[in-house]
Amino acid sequence: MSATTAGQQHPIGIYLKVWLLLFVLSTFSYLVDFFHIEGYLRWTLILIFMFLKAGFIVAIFMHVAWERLALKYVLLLPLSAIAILIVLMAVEGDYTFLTRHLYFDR
Amino acid sequence: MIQTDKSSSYTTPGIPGLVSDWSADRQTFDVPWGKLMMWIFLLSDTFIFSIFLTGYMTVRLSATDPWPNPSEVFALEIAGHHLPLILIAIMTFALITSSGTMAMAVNFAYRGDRRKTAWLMAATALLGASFVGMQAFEWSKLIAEGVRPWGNPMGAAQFGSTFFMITGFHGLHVTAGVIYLSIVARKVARGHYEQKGYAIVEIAGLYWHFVDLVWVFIFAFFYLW
Amino acid sequence: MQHVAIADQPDHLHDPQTFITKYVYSQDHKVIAIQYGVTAIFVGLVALCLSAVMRLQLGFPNTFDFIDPSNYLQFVTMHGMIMVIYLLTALLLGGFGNYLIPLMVGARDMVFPFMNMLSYWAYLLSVIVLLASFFVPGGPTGAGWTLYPPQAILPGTPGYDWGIILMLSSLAIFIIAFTMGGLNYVTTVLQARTHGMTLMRMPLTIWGIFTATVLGLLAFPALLVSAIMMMLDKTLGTSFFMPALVSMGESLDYSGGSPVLFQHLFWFFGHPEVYIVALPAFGMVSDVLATHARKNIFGYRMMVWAIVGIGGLSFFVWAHHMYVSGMDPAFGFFFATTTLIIAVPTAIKVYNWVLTLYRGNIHLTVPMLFAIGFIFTFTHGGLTGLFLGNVVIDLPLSDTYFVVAHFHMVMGVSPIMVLFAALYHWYPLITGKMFNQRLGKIHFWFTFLGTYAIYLPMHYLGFLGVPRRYFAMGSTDFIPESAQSLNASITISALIVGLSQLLFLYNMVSSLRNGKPAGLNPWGATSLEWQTPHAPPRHGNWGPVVPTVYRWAYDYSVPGAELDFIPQNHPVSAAEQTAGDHGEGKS
Amino acid sequence: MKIVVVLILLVIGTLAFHWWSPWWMTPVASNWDNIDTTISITLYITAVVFVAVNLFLAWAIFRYRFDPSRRAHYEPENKKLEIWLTVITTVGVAAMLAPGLVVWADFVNVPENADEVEVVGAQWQWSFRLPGTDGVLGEVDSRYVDESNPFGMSPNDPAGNDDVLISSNELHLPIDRPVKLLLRSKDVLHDFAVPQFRVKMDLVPGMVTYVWLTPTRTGKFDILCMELCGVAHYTMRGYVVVDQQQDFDSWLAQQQTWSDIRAIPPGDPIAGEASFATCAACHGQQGEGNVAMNAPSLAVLPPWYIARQIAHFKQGIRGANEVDAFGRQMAPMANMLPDDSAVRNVTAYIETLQPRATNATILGDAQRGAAHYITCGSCHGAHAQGNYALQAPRLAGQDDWYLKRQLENFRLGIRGASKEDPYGHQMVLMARSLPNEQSVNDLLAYLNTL
Ligand code: HEA
Ligand code: HEA
Ligand code: CUA
Ligand SMILES: [Cu+2]
Repeated sequence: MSATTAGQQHPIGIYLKVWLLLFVLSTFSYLVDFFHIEGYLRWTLILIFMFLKAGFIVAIFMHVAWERLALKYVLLLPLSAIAILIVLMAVEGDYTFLTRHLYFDR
Repeated sequence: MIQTDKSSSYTTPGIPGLVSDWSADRQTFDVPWGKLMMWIFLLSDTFIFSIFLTGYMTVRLSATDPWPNPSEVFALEIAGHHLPLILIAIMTFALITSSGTMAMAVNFAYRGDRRKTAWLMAATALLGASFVGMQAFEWSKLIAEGVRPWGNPMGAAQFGSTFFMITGFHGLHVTAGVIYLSIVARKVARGHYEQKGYAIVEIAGLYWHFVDLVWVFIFAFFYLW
Repeated sequence: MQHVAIADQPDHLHDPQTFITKYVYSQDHKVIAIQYGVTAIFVGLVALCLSAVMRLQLGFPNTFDFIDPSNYLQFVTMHGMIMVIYLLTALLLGGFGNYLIPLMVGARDMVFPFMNMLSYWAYLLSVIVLLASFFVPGGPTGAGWTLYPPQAILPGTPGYDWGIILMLSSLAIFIIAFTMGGLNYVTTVLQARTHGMTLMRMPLTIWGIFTATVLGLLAFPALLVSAIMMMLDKTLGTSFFMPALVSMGESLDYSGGSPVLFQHLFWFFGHPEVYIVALPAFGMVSDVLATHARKNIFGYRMMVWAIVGIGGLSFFVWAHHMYVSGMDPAFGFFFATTTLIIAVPTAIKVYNWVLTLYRGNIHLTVPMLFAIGFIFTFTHGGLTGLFLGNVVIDLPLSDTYFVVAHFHMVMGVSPIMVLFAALYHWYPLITGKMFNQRLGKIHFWFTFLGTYAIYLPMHYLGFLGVPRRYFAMGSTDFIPESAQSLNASITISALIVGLSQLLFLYNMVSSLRNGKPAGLNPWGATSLEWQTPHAPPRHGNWGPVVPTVYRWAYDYSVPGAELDFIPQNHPVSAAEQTAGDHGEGKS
Repeated sequence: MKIVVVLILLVIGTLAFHWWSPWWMTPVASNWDNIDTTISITLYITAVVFVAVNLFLAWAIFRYRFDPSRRAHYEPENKKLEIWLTVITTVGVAAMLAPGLVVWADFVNVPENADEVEVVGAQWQWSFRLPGTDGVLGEVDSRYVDESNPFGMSPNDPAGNDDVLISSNELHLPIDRPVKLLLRSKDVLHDFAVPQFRVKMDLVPGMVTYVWLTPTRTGKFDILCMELCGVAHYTMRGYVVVDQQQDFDSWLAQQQTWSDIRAIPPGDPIAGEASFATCAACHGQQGEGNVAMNAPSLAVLPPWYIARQIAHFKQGIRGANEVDAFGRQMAPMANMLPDDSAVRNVTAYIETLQPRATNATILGDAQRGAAHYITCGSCHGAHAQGNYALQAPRLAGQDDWYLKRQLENFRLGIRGASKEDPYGHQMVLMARSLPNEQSVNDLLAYLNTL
C-alpha cells in the first residue's frame, strides 16, 4: 500500500489536543442549556459548537483533513441534496402549522 | 497515450490533483477497497440519519400540541441537585472519550503496536457498551414517566415517537459497532493482520467516529432544541 | 498495490468446487448476475400478467367476476411496485450491473464477492416476502405503489394490515440487498479497473450503471426511513404521518402527523428511482447503437457529463410529483424550473444517439431495432414529461391517464426496449449461442408497434380527464361513450403485446439448445467483455493475465485500420500515433 | 428498411391521431383558460421537436443503411454542433417554462374579494360548508365529529352557528364571482377535481389546502375524486352547479345553518306508531317484512336510512322508473307522511322494533360470496351492521330476495341512476362489479350467514 493509506500516521499530540477540544466544546454546548440561554443566541451558539465538534471529528479523527481533495468532494457534494431537503421541509413544516393554526380549533 | 500506473503518484495538490485523481488509471482513490466501501456506506448512512432528523424537524414544526422541554424531561436529581440533561452530558462525554481511544488505536495500529491497539479498541468497545447501558437507563426512566411512542403526558405525541426511533436507531449502530470492534480487537491481538496490514483498524475507526458524529447532531437537535 | 495484486492472480479467487458452490452459493459475479436476471424476469412476468388482468377490467368493465374493486387496486399496486423495483431496478443493476461491470472494466470479479452473493439471497428473500403477501389474510396492499398514508394503513384500503406490513418489510430487505450489491459495484468501478482503463475510457454502459448505483445508495435511505416510520405508525400507533382523523366514523387516537411529509420523503427517493431505471438503459443503448452502427458514440464526453448531470439534478426535482398534493404552493416555482432544466442534458443524449446513427454504417440487427425503438418511444415519453413538469399544465393532467401514459412510455416501454436490446445483444456472450434472428425481429415488431398502440391513445384519455386508479369510469357528463372503445382497443393491443413476450422467452430458451455457437465476438464489438479468451467467459474472466487497455471503447471504423473495429486492448499502432488524438481526448 | 417506413408512418400517424381524434379536453368553464394556452404552447414546441428528431432519425437510418463497400465516418465529437443544440434546446425549454410560471403566479395569489367555501371530503362522499351571513367559517376539529355533528363544528366558536352546512354532494356557486375553495378531509387523502375548471388540489387530513377559481359558465359539472382513497375511490363523485346570482341566492335560502340543524327536535315514537299502522299492512306489525307483499324488513334498517328513502320516494328519485313495479307501489305510501317531523316520528318508532330472524331463500357458495363481500364490507361493515359515517345501511338480517332485487335494480340503473341520489350512484357502480347472477347469489348466501 502506498504512503498515505498505510500511513494516516500523525503525531499523537494532535489527537490529544482535538480530544481535549471536543470535551471543552461539549461542555460549552451543555452550559448553553444549563444557563438557559434563549432565542437566537442559543441557536447560534448550539450550531457553532455542533459544527465545530462535527468538523473536528471528521477532519482529524476520520483523517479527512489529510485525504485527497477527490475524496473530500465525494463526501461533501452529495450533502447539498440533504441541505435543500432540510430547508424546504422547514418551510413545509411551518406552512402545515400555519393552516392548522388558522382553521382548526386547538 | 498508454496510461502509466498513476497509483503511486497521488501527490499533485488542489484542483489539478482532483482532476488527475479522477482521470487516474486503475483506481481513483489511493485507499484500500474496504476503506472506500466504508466511506460510501457511511455517506449512505448519513442520508439515513439526516432524513430521520429532517422528519423529526418537520413533525415538530407542524405539531400544534406543545413540545415537551427536553432539558426538563431529561433532568436528574443527583444528591439533591436538580441537574438538567446531566445523563445526556455524561453519555456525550463517554462517546467522545471512546472516539479518542479509537483514534489512538488507529494510530498505534499503523505504528504496528498490537498490544496497545487491541487494548485501546477494547476500551472503546467498553465505553460504547456503557453508552448503550446509559441509553437503556434513559429509556426505562422515560417509559416509567409514561412516555410512549404513541403519546406522552407532557405534550406532542411525536416527542416520544421521534425520541425512541432516533435514539433507538443510533443505539443499534452503537451496539453493532461494539460487536464489530470487539471482533477486530480480538483478531488484532492475535496478530491476524500482520501481513494483511492494519487498514481494517482504520476502517472500523471510521465507522465508530461516524456513530459519534451522529450523536453530536442528535445531541444538538433533539436535546438542546 | 497489494489489493489490486489480489485481483491480478486468479488463484486468489474462491474457485467453485462442487455444483452447489458453482451454481447455488456461487460468488462468481456472472452466476449471481444470472440468478438476479432470472428471478427478476420471473417476477416481471407476474407483474405482466397482473397488468393483463387490469386491462381486461378497464377494457371490458363489468364482465369478469374475478376482478372486483378491491383486488383491482391490489393488482395495480403490485404491478407498479414489482415493475419498478423488483424487475427493472433488480434486472438493470443486479443483473446487467453484476455481469458487465467486472467484464467491462477488466476486473476478475467484484471486489467483495461474498457480499455480492449475500446481496442476491437478500433480494430473493425480499421477492418471496413480497409474493407472500398474496396469501395473507386481506391480501396484498392496494394503496398504490406510492403507498400514501393515511389510507395505506387504514380500513377502506385493501390489505391495510398484513399486506402493507409485508410490503414495507419486503422493501426494507430489498434496500439492504441493494446496498450490499451497490457498494460492490461502486467500489469495483472506482478501484478495481484494469491497466489503462481510465474512467473516461469506460463504456457508457458502465457510466450509466455506476451513476444509477450511486443514486440508489443516496435515494433508498429516504424510502427506508419512510418505510420504518410508516411501519411504526401501523404497528405501534405512532403519529409520524397520521394526523387526528375519523376513520369509518370512529376517531382514532393519532394526532399531529403530516401525510405530506411522507410524500416528500417518498419522492425524494421516487424521482431518483426513475432515473435509476433510466440511466443504465441510457448507457446500454449507447453501446448497442455504436456497435451495430459501426460508429463511435457521438460526443462521448458530453454523454458522460449528461449522465452525471441528470443523476445530480434528479435530487432537486422530487416535488414535481406533488404539485397538487397541498404542499406549500410556492414550491411550484422552484420545482418546475429544476424539472425542466433536466430536459437539457437529456435532450443532448437524445441528439447524440441520433447523431451516432448519422453517417454510420447501420446493421439493422435485432438489438439495433430495439435501440431505435427506444429512441422513438423515449423521445415521446420525455416530451410528455415536459407537460407534467410545467406546473400549471400538471393541474389538469395530474392523476389522470396522461400521467400513466407518460411514465409507461418513458419507463414501461423505452427501458424495456433497451432491456430487450441488451438481452439480445449480450445473449451470445452470456450463453455462447446465437439467438434466432427472425423470431427476434417478429418479437420486436409486436412489442414496438403494440406498446405504441397502447400508450399513444392513453394520453388522450388523460386529456379527456379520465382519472387513474379507477376501477371503472362509470358515467360522467364530459367523457364521451367513445372513450370506452378507446379503452377496449388499448386492452386488445396490451394482450397481444403481452402474449408476444412468449416469443422472446421461447427464443431465449430454445436457442440455449439449438442456437448455433456464437464465437468469441460475433458483433465485432470493441469493449472488453467481448475480448475474453472463452465465450462465455470462465470464472476469473481473463485466463492468466488481465487485459491492458490502450484506447476508449468506441474505436469503430477508424480511418486506416484494417478492421472496422479496434478492441480496447489493442495497442495503438504507429500509424495512429501520428494520426493523433484517437479518443485519447476521452481519457 | 421496414423500420424507416414505420417511423415515418408513426410520426404522421401520431399527428393525424392528434388532429382527427374526437378525444380532447372538455371546454373550460372557469377563468383558467390561460392553462389551456400554456398547454398549446408546450404542445406546439414539443410537436416540432418530436417530428424533427424522428424524421431525422428515419432519414439517417435510410441514408446510412449497411453497405459493405462503405465505412462509417469517424468523428468523436463536434463541439460547435453540440453547443448549438444545447442553446436551442435551452431556448425551447425556457419558452415553455416562462408562461407556465406566470400562470402559476396567478394560481398562488388568491384575489382578496374571493368568497370562501369549504369542501369537506370523507370516504367516499363530498359535503360543503358556506360561511353564512358573518362571512366567517367557524373553527372545526376532527375530535368533534360524530353522527350529530358530521362537520366537526367546534362548540367554542360562535362564528360557526350561521355556517351553512350542505350534507348533499351538490355545491352551487354563483357565476363570475371568484371563489376560494378551502379543502378539508376528515379521514384520508382525496382530490377535488372538476375537469371543466382545470384546477385540482388534494384534500389532506390534518391540514387545509385550497384552490381558487372564477366560474365563467353556468351548468352542472362533475366533481371527481382524483387521489386514491380506498376501494370506493372511483365512486366518490359530486356536482358543482354554477348558477346566475339570483338562482344561487334562492338555493342558498333553502339550506340549513348549523344552528337550524341543532334546533331540529328528535322524533317521537308514540306519535310515529299511529302512522306506522299503514306501513304495517305490508311490512308487518313488527316491520319484519313480508315476501308475499314484496315488502322488505324495516326493523333492521337505521332511521336515517329509512328517512332518506322515504324522501327519495316522495321526490320521485326512487320508485319513479316504470320498470320498478314495487317501488312504484311505495311512492304514494311515502307521500302519506306529510312532513319531515312525521317522517322523524315514524322512523323513531321503527327504531324501537326488534328485528326477526329471516329465512334464506337463495342458494349460493358462501365461500366465494365472502370474497365478493370484502369490497362491500368496507362500507357496510365486516358484519354487515351498516355504518352511518359511510351512509351505508345494515344488510345483515335483511331479506335476501329483497337485496337481490335491489342489486339488480342498481346494476341496471333502475335505482340510483338519479343525480339526486349520490349513494345510490355509488351502489350502481359497485353492483356492476358483480356481473352475473351466480356472483350475486354467492354474495347473498354469505350475507345470510352473518
Ligand atoms: C424512466 C422513468 C422516467 C423518466 C426518465 C421520466 C422523465 C421525466 N418525467 Fe416522469 N414519471 C415517471 C417516470 C419517469 N419520468 C413515473 C414512474 C411517474 C409517475 C409516478 C406515479 O405517480 O405513479 C412520473 C411522473 C412524472 C411527473 C408527475 C406527474 C403527476 O403525478 O402529476 C412529472 C411532473 O413533472 C414528470 C416529469 C418528467 C420529466 C420532465 C422528465 C424528463 O426527464 C424528460 C426529459 C426528456 C425529454 C425532454 C425528451 C428528450 C428531449 C428532446 C428530444 C429535446 C427536447 C427539446 C425541447 C424541449 C426544445 N414525470
Ligand atoms: C417498468 C414499469 C412498468 C411496466 C413495464 C408496465 C407495463 C404495463 N402496464 Fe403499468 N404501471 C407501472 C409500471 C409499469 N407498467 C406503474 C409504476 C404503475 C402505477 C401503479 C399505481 O398507480 O400505483 C402502472 C399502472 C398501470 C396502469 C394504471 C392502472 C390504474 O391507474 O388504474 C395500467 C392500465 O392500463 C397499466 C398497464 C400496463 C400494461 C398494459 C403494461 C405492459 O403489459 C405493456 C406492454 C409492455 C411489455 C409487454 C413489456 C413487458 C416486459 C416485461 C414486464 C419484462 C419482463 C418480461 C420479459 C423479459 C419477457 N399499468
Ligand atoms: Cu376520495 Cu379518491
Ligand atoms: Cu419524477
